Amino acid sequence: MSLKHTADSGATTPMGGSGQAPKDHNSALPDLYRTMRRIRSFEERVGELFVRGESAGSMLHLSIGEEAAAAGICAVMKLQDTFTTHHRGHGIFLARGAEPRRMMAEIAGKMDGYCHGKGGSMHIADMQLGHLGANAIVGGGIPAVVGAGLSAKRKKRDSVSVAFFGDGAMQQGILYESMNMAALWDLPVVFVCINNQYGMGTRIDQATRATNLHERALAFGLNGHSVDGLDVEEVRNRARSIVDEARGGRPGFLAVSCYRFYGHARMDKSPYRSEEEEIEGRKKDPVKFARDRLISEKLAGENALGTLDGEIGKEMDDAIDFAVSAQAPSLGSMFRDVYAEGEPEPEPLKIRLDRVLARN
Amino acid sequence: MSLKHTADSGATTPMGGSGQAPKDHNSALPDLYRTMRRIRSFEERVGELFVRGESAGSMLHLSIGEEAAAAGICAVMKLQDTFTTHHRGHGIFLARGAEPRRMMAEIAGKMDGYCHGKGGSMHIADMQLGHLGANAIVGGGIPAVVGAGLSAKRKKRDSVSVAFFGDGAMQQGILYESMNMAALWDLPVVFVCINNQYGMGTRIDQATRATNLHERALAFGLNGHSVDGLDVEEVRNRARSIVDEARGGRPGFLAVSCYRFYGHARMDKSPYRSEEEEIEGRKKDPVKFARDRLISEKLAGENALGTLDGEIGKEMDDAIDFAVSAQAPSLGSMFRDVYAEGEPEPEPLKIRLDRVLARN
Amino acid sequence: MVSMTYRDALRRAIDEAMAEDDDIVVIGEEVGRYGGAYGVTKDLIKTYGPERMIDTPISEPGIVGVAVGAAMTGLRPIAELMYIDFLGMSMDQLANQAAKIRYMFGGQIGVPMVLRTQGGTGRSAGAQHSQSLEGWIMHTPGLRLAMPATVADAYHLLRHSLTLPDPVVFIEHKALYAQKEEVDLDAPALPWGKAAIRRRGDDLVIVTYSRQLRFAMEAAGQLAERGVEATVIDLRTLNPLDFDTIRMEVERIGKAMVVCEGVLTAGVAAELASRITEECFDFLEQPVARVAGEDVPIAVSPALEAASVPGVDLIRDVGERLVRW
Amino acid sequence: MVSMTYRDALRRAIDEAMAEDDDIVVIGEEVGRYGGAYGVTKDLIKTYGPERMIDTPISEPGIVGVAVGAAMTGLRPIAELMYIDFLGMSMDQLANQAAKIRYMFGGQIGVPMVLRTQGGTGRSAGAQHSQSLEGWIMHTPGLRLAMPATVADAYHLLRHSLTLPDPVVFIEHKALYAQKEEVDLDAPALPWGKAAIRRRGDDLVIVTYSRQLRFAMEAAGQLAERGVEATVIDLRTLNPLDFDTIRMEVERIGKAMVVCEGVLTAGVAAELASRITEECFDFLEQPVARVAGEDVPIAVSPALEAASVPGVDLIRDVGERLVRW
Ligand SMILES: Cc1ncc(C[n+]2csc(CCOP(=O)(O)OP(=O)(O)O)c2C)c(N)n1
Ligand SMILES: Cc1ncc(C[n+]2csc(CCOP(=O)(O)OP(=O)(O)O)c2C)c(N)n1
Ligand SMILES: [Mg+2]
Ligand SMILES: [Mg+2]
Repeated sequence: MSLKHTADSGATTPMGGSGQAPKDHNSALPDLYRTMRRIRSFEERVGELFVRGESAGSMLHLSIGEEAAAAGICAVMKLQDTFTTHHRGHGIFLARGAEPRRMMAEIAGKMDGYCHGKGGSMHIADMQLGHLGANAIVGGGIPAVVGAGLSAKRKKRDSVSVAFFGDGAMQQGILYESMNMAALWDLPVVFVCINNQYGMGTRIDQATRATNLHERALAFGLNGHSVDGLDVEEVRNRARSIVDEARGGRPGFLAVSCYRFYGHARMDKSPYRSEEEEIEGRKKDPVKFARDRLISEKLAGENALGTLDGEIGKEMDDAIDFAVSAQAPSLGSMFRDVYAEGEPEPEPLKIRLDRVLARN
Repeated sequence: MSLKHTADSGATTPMGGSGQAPKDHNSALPDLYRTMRRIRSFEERVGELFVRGESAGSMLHLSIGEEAAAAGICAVMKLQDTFTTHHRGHGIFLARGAEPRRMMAEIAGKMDGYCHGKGGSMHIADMQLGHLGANAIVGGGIPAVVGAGLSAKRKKRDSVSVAFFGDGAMQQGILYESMNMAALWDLPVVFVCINNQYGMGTRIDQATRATNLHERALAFGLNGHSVDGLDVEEVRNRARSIVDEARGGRPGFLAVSCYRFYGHARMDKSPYRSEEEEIEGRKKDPVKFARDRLISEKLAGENALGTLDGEIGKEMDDAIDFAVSAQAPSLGSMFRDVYAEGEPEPEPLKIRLDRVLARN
Repeated sequence: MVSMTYRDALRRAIDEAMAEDDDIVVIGEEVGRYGGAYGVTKDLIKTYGPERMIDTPISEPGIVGVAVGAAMTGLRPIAELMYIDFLGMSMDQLANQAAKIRYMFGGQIGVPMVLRTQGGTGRSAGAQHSQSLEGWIMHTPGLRLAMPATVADAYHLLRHSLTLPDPVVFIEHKALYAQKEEVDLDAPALPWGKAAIRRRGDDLVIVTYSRQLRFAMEAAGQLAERGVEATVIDLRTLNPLDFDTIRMEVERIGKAMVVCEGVLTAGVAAELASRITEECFDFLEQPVARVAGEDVPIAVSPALEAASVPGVDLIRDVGERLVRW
Repeated sequence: MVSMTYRDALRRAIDEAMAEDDDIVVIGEEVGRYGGAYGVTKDLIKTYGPERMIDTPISEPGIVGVAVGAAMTGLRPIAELMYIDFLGMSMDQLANQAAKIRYMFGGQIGVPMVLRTQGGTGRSAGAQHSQSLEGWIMHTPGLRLAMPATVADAYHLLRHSLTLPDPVVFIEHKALYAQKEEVDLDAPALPWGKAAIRRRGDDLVIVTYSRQLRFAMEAAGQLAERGVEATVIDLRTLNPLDFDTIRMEVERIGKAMVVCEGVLTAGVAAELASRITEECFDFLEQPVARVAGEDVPIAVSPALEAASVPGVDLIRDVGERLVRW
């Protein structure tokens, strides 16, 4: 697998400069900020795409407010690592190095998207980046990382596989089957719960009595922790030890708490929670937190950040333009990829009916 | 529901006397011993039924060695309580007051069995005794008790519903979904894991890293405990507080450890474990343990116990005779009970074919 | 007569049934406070409270299993799967437990529950949120299966389902919720298990259900303009299946088409076509034409999505060719 | 030619494939130390060790999900469901993940796994351990489906399944494991996806697969004694389905019966019958007769169990009546 992304491997610094990312603790923040800012801007553009009527449907789940989980964890993953995400996975994929254009095109259901318009927001994937797929089934993508962990172990790839999912998936039984097997087989696997407090309209304490989520992982023998998702550096540090230990064969679990700033999907106005709560919740803004810290710790000036933000905004505007002007998939592509290339495609109904109706 | 069984309600003393079961701790042992002895004898007869070629199939799972779980827990259940069991549930059903004749007839697939020969050993049930059904799907019967708990709570029945299952089911995700809901809704529900150390040929430590099973229940917010299944009184005492607390709305979990004395099912000779292990394991014999204590504590003499054992043996021989001479279900009954009485039965294939083949 | 949506008719059915029968509880994700992902149970929590409008965690296998246990012990649960696509998680509890309990236990007890769910295409929701899986259900003895196409049936079939002794899978279509019709819900309804003849003609029988009825009716209208008169049968329930109505019309007319949204192979269309053929063989001038979903997953692309299931044009064209041939 | 059981042929296929392809691992309950509930993987752990013969906890949804992930990352897992009856727990991972991943992700990757399982009646195992659920699979685009009836096919189809780029559901029949045949496994096999004509006659075509082939062959033998000569087609795989072979024989003979063990309604028999009818309508002198399982759960009583699925007598009688009519 050849990977290009902004993980540990470094590459460009966030302020537009080039060269290796600095190695010490504090100076990783610019990188992390840039990643989070790009996620934020991308998600805002997804909202815009929808408003413009250019998205494929309305099942678009924005990860605004959750950027620290994506940025912090992807920052400690390596090139050879793999992952699956839930339906709210744009940020994770971006943090991993996805191209906004191809993502946006996929969200618009276009041929030039990552999945040629078949997958959309909820089923986006890219094997080049080790993205084994987003999933529209809550919990559906979790066991795959156990399988990926098996492969990694057997093939001595030194790679970790990470399952990203929401707090809602904590109530799906398959998570426990997966954690149990990962622990039993000492697999290089990490389970990351992005606890944005809600599963659709259900607050976490309305879904379970046991809100200390990592305790469940401990009870299955995993290396379980929780972390606040406000400070991306804290997330990254916590994630680093978990991912590193997983690489050594001790599977881990990390719950990152944050707040889902907007509705569940594009049609949801969140009537089930109060405005006060939302205002309070949005104060836990990891992008703003990182930006403030960059300034207060003099890692970047207001001006440089303004320039960066503007550049990112343009990049994302361009992604929208790309998506809007991209081609819809051809109707013939409907029968492609049900089975592997070279295998006969399913017979289109019309051909069958032609034969039946015009027989002899 | 009218119930007749040997639970808390007392009725007959085990030594053949009549009147209320004594109230103090020690003197419950005769009752418990009698229950366990009946289970042991019944299961031995099931083995015999198979050897004689009179059982319906070989999927017969004996609970020899596990009697204390059945007797101890059923002893603290009340008339109005309900339960489901796994595939190894003969003992639980007997402890609850089932008639050996009708059980044995069901195991033989006969009309006079509890389910008229349709359910057999693995799908036996009796609504009169609150037995919501044995289940051949590992874990399959677990969520039903949460539903029963909902009913009980809503209808203010003051009844508890108990799910009995094996250690194997601890690795089925549906258990965690069920425990989570029971805790979330404060339901009168108890989850009982009969940990006989094996799921088929897999020893518990080959199925999970987390062998302190009750810790998982704690992590979901339940009242979780483990107990050794050698001493039936200890099981009963532990169960009493759990069941009582559940009745008050605090769901519980109890793991009872014991040893599966014989093969998984009738065809299994347990080649996956050593003879030494089996010899060691069978030393954990709750029936013998109780019998010895009855004698050592002078609660019963060797003679009286011998007489009792003999009577029980005869009762169980009679159950075999009954089962063997009972009628097979009529072929017509095949179409009955797919849907409720009064609904049209599914059309037999032969009638359909008659119509099709002899058309016009 | 009032004007009402499919969504509101469903809601009214639940509301009235709950008012009459205290044992009915609704169990599912977002059914209470949220009011249902498609708004069907909106505000019912205000009347019935959280004890009867039970919001669950995201635990599909558990939800169905809990409903089974509740139904066995005196409640009449309406369990909800937000999308029928999640059936794969719950199929054990549905097919191995709910469907078989009465039989396995020798008739001692039934499982009077309704599993409400919705399926079908129309929202660019992709392969895991757009399926029509009624075929799996129809292939499972012990499960009743209702699939209302009209506003009145959304009401009547759900009301009736909530009186039945056996488990009912009740599948709504996501593209129908906003559909409005003039209805008089107090007028007598067709009996449960009886198909409705929605249009009568002498040239062709179209057998269908759920949203495809709308397409079939529109196609029949277009066919009429071309001089082809179709009978359109709306099955309403697939179990029980009212074959008598199908038989009568097919024997009278001799040409039949079945239309389903689910994928073609080994689905409901196959059952209907083979049943018609075996029972009405001597009356058929033509093979029964199966019009169904393509044998592919559903893509997110709106163009591909729409093309992968039957539509008005296809039904009309096939109808015309069947008759003109 | 050696004499070999179906069980041993399966075992040999796995053994040889594992020897050749290091990426093959077996993942399932009791597949390693125990050697498989029906002994198919007996002692393979001695050769391949616990790293490749992976005993799992009892976690059916997880097992299939793990296999999906392993298949996406370079292994070629053989996942095992001890009984096909447990499919209801795993159907989400199979139908929503394994079957759709290649399509949803635009062809980027496939899921080259084999899901081995076994189904059918014959052991008084009751409603939850005796089903024939291939209908659910055949109705799911993206899944290949193999159902060997013979010892040689048990070997060849499994070997071939282990080379395919897409997920294969491989269903054995519990009543066939001990069946012995003289086979030369080195002789060339029929290609994957091709049906076998197991017997040729001019009076009737019987289309079947898996254990019902045995019954059909016996029935055909009895029919021959009565002067009725049947062609018996063993489909071997249901996806791909070799309709060309069916067509050729049905068009030649004009009378057809399909025989399946799964329940009649909306199952494989419906697909086969409607496909035959729609493609061969003008050649059919009779409606295709569907012989399949009764629309009931399977009872534990051996008498009821046997009566609820097709047997030799029924196939013979239907065959005779089809021809004599
Ligand atoms: C199996 C399944 N059940 C239900 C849904 C509907 N649904 C989609 S997202 C969602 C909430 C998920 O909550 P969470 O896991 O916390 O993720 P979040 O949306 O908060 O990121 C629900 C109920 C689904 N897609 N899949
Ligand atoms: C869902 C499911 N998976 C697998 C099986 C096959 N099976 C039957 S019993 C059993 C072992 C169960 O172990 P445990 O739960 O510990 O119960 P025990 O047999 O020890 O009483 C297995 C794997 C099954 N019946 N159901
Ligand atoms: Mg959430
Ligand atoms: Mg056990």
